[in-house]
Amino acid sequence: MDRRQFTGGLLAGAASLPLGAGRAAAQARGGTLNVIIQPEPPVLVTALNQQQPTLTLGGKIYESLLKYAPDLTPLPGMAQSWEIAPDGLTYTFRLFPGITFHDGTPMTAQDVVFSCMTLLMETHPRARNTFRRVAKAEAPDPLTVVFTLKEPFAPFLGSFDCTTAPIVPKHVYEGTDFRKNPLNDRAIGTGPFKLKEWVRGSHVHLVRHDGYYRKDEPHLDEIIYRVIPDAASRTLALENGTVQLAQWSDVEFYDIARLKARPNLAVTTTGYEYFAPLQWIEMNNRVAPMNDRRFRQAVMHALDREALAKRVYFGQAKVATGPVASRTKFYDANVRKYEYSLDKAKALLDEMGLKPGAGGKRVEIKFLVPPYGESYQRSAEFYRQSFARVGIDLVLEATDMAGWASRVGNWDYQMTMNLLYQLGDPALGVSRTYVTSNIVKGILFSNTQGYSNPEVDRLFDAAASAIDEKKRQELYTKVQQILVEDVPVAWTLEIEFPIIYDKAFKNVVTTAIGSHETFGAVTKS
Amino acid sequence: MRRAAGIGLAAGAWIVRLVAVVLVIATFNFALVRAAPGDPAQVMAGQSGGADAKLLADLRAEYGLDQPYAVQLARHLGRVMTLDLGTSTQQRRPVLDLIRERLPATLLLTVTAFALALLLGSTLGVMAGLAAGSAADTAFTVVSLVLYAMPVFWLGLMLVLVFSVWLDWLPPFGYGTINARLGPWRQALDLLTYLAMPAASLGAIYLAIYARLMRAAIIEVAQQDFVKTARAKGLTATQIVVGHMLRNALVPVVTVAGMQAGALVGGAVVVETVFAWPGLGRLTFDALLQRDYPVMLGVFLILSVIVILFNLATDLAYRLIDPRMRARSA
Amino acid sequence: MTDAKPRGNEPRGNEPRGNEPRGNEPPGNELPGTRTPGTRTSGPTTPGPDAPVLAVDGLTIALPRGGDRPHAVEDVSFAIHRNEVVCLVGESGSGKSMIAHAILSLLPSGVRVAGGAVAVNGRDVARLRGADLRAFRGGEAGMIFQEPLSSLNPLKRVGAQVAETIRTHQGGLPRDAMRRHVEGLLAQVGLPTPELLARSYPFELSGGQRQRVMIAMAMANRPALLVADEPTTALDVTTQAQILRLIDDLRRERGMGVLLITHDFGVVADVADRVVVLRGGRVVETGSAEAVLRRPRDPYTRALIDAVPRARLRPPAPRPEGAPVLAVEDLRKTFTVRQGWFQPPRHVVAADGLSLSLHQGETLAVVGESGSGKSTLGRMIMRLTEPDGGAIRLGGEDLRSLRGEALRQARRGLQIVFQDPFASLDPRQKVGDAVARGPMAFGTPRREAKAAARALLERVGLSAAAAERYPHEFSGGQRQRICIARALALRPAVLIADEAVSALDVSVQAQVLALLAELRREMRLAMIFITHDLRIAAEIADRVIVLQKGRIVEEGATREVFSAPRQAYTRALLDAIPGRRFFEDPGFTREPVAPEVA
Amino acid sequence: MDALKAFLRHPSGMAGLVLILAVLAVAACAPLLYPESPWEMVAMPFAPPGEDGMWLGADTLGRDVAAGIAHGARVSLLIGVASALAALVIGVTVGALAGYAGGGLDAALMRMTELFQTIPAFVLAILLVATFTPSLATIVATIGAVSWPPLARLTRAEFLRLRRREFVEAAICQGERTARVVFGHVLPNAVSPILVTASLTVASAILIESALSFLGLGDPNMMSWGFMVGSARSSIRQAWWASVFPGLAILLTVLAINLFGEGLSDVLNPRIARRRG
Repeated sequence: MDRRQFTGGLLAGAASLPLGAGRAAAQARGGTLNVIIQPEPPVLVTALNQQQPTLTLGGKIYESLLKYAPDLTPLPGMAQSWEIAPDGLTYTFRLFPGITFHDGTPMTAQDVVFSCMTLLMETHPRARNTFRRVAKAEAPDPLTVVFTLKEPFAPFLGSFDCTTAPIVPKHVYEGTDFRKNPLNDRAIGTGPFKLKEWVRGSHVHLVRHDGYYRKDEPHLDEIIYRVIPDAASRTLALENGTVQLAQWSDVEFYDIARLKARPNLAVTTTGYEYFAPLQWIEMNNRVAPMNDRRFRQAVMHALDREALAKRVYFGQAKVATGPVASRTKFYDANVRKYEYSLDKAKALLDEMGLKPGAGGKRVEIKFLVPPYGESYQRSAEFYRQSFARVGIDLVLEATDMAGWASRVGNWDYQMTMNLLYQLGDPALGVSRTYVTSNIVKGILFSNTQGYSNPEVDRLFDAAASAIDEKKRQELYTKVQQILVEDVPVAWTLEIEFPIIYDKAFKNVVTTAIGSHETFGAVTKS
Repeated sequence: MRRAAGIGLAAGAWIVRLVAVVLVIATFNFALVRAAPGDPAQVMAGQSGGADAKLLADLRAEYGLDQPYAVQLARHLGRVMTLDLGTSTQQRRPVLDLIRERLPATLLLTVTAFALALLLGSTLGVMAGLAAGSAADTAFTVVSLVLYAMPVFWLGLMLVLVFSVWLDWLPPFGYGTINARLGPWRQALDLLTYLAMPAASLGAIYLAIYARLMRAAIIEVAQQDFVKTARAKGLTATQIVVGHMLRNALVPVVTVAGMQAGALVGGAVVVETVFAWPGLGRLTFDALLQRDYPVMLGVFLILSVIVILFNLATDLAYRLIDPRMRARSA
Repeated sequence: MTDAKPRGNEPRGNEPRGNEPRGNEPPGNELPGTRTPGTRTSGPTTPGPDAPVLAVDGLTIALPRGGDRPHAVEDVSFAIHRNEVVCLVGESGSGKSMIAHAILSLLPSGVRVAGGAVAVNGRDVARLRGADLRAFRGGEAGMIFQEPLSSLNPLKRVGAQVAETIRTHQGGLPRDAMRRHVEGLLAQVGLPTPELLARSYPFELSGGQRQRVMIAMAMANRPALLVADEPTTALDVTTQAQILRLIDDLRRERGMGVLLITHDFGVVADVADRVVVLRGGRVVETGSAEAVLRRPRDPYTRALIDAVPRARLRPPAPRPEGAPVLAVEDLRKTFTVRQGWFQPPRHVVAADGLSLSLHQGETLAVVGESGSGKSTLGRMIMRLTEPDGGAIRLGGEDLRSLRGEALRQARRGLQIVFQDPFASLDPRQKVGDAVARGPMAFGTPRREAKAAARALLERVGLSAAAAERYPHEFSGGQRQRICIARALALRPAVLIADEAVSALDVSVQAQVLALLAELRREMRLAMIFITHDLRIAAEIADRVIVLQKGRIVEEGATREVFSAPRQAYTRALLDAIPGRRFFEDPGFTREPVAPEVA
Repeated sequence: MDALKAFLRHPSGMAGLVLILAVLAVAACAPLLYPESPWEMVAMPFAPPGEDGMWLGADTLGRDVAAGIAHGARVSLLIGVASALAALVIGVTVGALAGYAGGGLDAALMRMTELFQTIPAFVLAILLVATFTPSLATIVATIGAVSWPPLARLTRAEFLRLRRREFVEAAICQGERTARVVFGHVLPNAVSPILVTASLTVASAILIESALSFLGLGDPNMMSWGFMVGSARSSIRQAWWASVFPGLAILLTVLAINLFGEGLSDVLNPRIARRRG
């Protein structure tokens, strides 16, 4: 696909979308949507905090310039159109007219420049990774924003979803301490819903933003996010209709089948394409025996990942083939396969001289269990039983979030597990885990296992700055093959989180960010 | 006059005690929490889905985590004394606000459970004590022993299983139907349906304790000389029980009730977790997992203060019941 | 805190909780030469001109099964007429209190009347039910108990407790009228400032005041019969005299019948018109007070009367020459009771410059009422309580300056016997070990110490086999003998006996006193005998010190102090000794029964 | 001997003893009954009782609930007894020092004890375990650290009471050395109430451990009852058996120990009213 065609196609898409939404509005207007939110977000300002619940909830309040279709092609958000200069360095966005913040102030290009270049650079690491590549950002008129990059960065256009680049009011934040701004409590954005009331520990009540720029949107009158810390209670709430929408890990995996069977509920696994969460066993490559590639390969063979997907995730997962998730751009399935084979695992371990001792035990490894909920705990228990069969004894170490973050961040662990988002493009969500330049002590979700391969570094660099899609695919295929051979981490599953909603609601999942979306188009019949 | 002065002095003693305990606990909490492995900045950064050195440095500076411990402690104590419990590192709001939001739920839960246990337990205990040795008394003893041995969280789960899952009578979780537009009475009733199971599971064990205590106290009081005096005076059984035995039997119950306050508050943490009750217990647990230092310090402090206040309440009740205590001071 | 009063519950141990082991100690098992008493010594009480207020006829009370005897009392008969005081006398376990309780139908559960009848004003009490029974209790018959503190509801104002009695029987009165009525009653029982007292709680009153309130309550409805169960046992001797006088006055004034339960023949001598002597649940003798006391027919009664300590004043032994074994100089002690964080602490002076000296072979009695500081004095000499100032010289060495090992060594010369025989022995230690332990602590080989212990046990009147038994197998008197053996095992120069016989029945008391006197002579012991009972002091001591509020009010040879007290306080104490006039003056007779009040 | 005979005649105490012996037997036989690890996934997830050879059913990963209960008995008893011992050591030391030494030391120790009683014990336990990461050692130490105050107060009260008892004073007057007075006279006479309280402490330690495990603060390598209830809690609708049976096991064990302890109390010291705090 040629670049001009690419952009043009997008423009065509941009023109059609508001019309479709308008038709839906004619059908129904009004209604209340009750949604599970778990855990309770600490703040609602997505620019300041990027935990999943914050994004889910804040996505209704804060909007960005673009949205992304399930295949990750950009769609108009607050920008009705955009242009990329042929050199791949200049991006120009044209905003819809008549956008206002919840406090009534008009939103202009100045707010976009301030948000991206000042506030997010300060508060949002993921956004910082993108906008640090910007040489200058300008607002030639209130409806035009121009970004000029220092060098080409292919995924730049993939960074304007409401979770990465939420637009905040400049007049509220400029010159203040962003994190301590008293108006953070009011959560002033431009999204279709605005904050009415937040009863901590209980619920967050959003109501329609009447000055929303898209005609007839939002359709719903209000959205209520309810904090329900207990998993069984959350499922019950969906079943008895107390809530009509749940996402991510709100519902335990084993409950999903039962919910699917209910005629009034729809269960989908779409809407996670942008994140495409990929789970792996992280092995500290600095520590013996995990510094030996054969050991890591043995781990891949020792694990019955199909069974893991079935027993722990109840089918809501699919076996991962390598570092790039199947729903992410530039995925290539043509890599070495690690089938479940205890013999192969044992052979590899024998080969590296790790012989079984008394009771068949070859080695004892401490596994740091991430304190993020049951499926992690169950997975760890599953790993322990699996590895025991080939003589690898896992000793589980319990810890709290702080302990886990600090020990993994500071490389003070032997083995753990992790779940990372792909963020739509390998340059954004994949390379960070494997490139040498991202071995940074103290930083979580970096190359914490300490894998280093100059060839891999080179390939990732080249792919990030290449403009041509084909060229990028070539480079990423190569890097996937090398990584799968090296097994820096043992990829286990692509987790297929569900979005479960009451069928009375339409247009719930329309984009690659699923339930993080603004919900302006959601209707109740 | 003398009595008023006595109460004033007692109140003064209580305030001094409160302040002393608060200071010591604040120091203790501080030391303990800092002894923990894990850097709060790491967690905050880690939860943002990505982190870099700048973010960490910013967070450390923002929360004073880069200062020496002594400075942090001095600041902490100074702030505690001015009721400034700091700002949550996770929620970025004053800890006092967080606590104020959650306090009513916890107080509602603990006070209801406590009152229920005390009233119901005492009543049952009196009845059992007066009927000591009867079949009903034996049944009472068995039930109270079982309740006493029941893990709080499991009792809660069993209640949910029976009353929510199987019978579908009561809501399994929550703190009132959200957004239901109800009149004040209906609203109270609504809240009551949510309160019923948490309060029951928290109160059950104390109900058992108080009932057993009351039973023992009644049996003991019944053997005392003044009861014989009352009989010798020609009083009726009711007059003797109500006019003489009850108040005397309450003394040990109230004493123990005061000592149980700490356990009650601790139990609330578990119960709030089981029933998604938005109180201090849940706040504690969440803060703990996230190493939200200011919240942890604040909540522990407040929980301890609640315990002291419970103690104060029982102490006052004790004084009300027993004139001998009134003569002394705290 | 400062001074242990003879514990009221020791002599009481008997009654309604009759299943306490020590209460059932076979009575008089240490009484030499006792024999089974004859059954009834007198027939049913002589009927008076009018029907008796109380008629107990053939009363048998059954104890719960499994006790050491089937009946608390068997076949007991006596009667009380208007304006008559009958004393029911007996030692622990005689069942006297059970009878009192049976009269008001207040027997503890499990204990029941198995035969005979109790009639009050001709009505059979056992037949009374419900409202009739309640109208009878507190209406026709009032009762007061031994422990006035525990007999009053601690959480209710005394006025309210008295008012309750009136309301129950006479119906409600207007608030003011009731208040006046109650205050009037309190005034009648001799309480000062009744309006203030009515608003007080029992704990705010003294022991005597409490007992007066109990009496006011019992008298509130003008009962025909007053049952008083050991009403003065827990009180000081002067208070006891006052309470007895009050009961007697009220009796005279109202012409009611009084049943007074007591273990003290002194009390009997002071107030009784007629006496019923109980032993092991059976009546051994009844008769007029004069007759029973002067001419007891039953040997048991006689033994009991003989055992009553009385001032058989011996001529004073010449004061020994030479240096005293023990010299106490200017001992001071103030107890500080912290009352709270902000209230000033209360100070109790227990010793205010006490000095005394003791020679070999000499016995010094320290007497005083509760709170006088007499026990603290003993404890300070033993270095169990640290004095604030002064010196304690034992054989010239100041004990107060000793610490650690030196003090331990010095302790051999000084031993003590405590009041409570049940608390004084380690329940987990064999008696022989208890006696041998002291010498062993000072290096005597085990075998030798044990042999000595056996010999000592025999000397104090127990068998050598006792060494291998545990304390709970012994009676109170026997235990006190063991304690004496233990104290003497170290061959001390000075023995302190702190109320050592106060918890024992009279007959046992007399034997233990006799033993102590013997041992003192034999071992040339210097002895300090601390007691509240002046009769005992008179009987055993060469010299007496009278203490009041930590001060020595009078000191001198026993004979002089008793026959010619110089201080008013001493005189008051002596006057209050129950039965003193009766026992010391063979010609003394009580005034005849007062003519009945119309 | 008398105490033993009396205990044999104490119906509820004997019931407790029999139950305890049963739990002990299960714990001892666990490796024989279920030689495989209780973590082994041997059945279909959520196999109901009776099916798939699981007579108490299977949990979310298909682990045998019965095997978990059997192996969990070892953990619960081990932690219960070890924690109670820890509490006993701390409590008796503190209480004995305070009670026998008296004065300033007593005051200081008692203030400390009061402080520990003011902090809600379970909250403190959560804090301690979370702070020092859950493992067998930290859990035992923590439960010991929050359970000792009642034992200290009891020991102190007993020591105070006994120190004033005449037989102890007599021993002092007889010239016995302090150590001998304490260990020969005071401690033996204080043992029975302390023993009773310690046995009840085992029960409360089991409850605290189960609550900690329930909240996910247990040792992740040990199959404990609280952990089983906690991990089965969210699937209570699918598999009630996975949370009901382990909870029942806790209930019965705690009940048994309480019955035993109270029986012991009745037999050893009828004097002490059954007041628990």
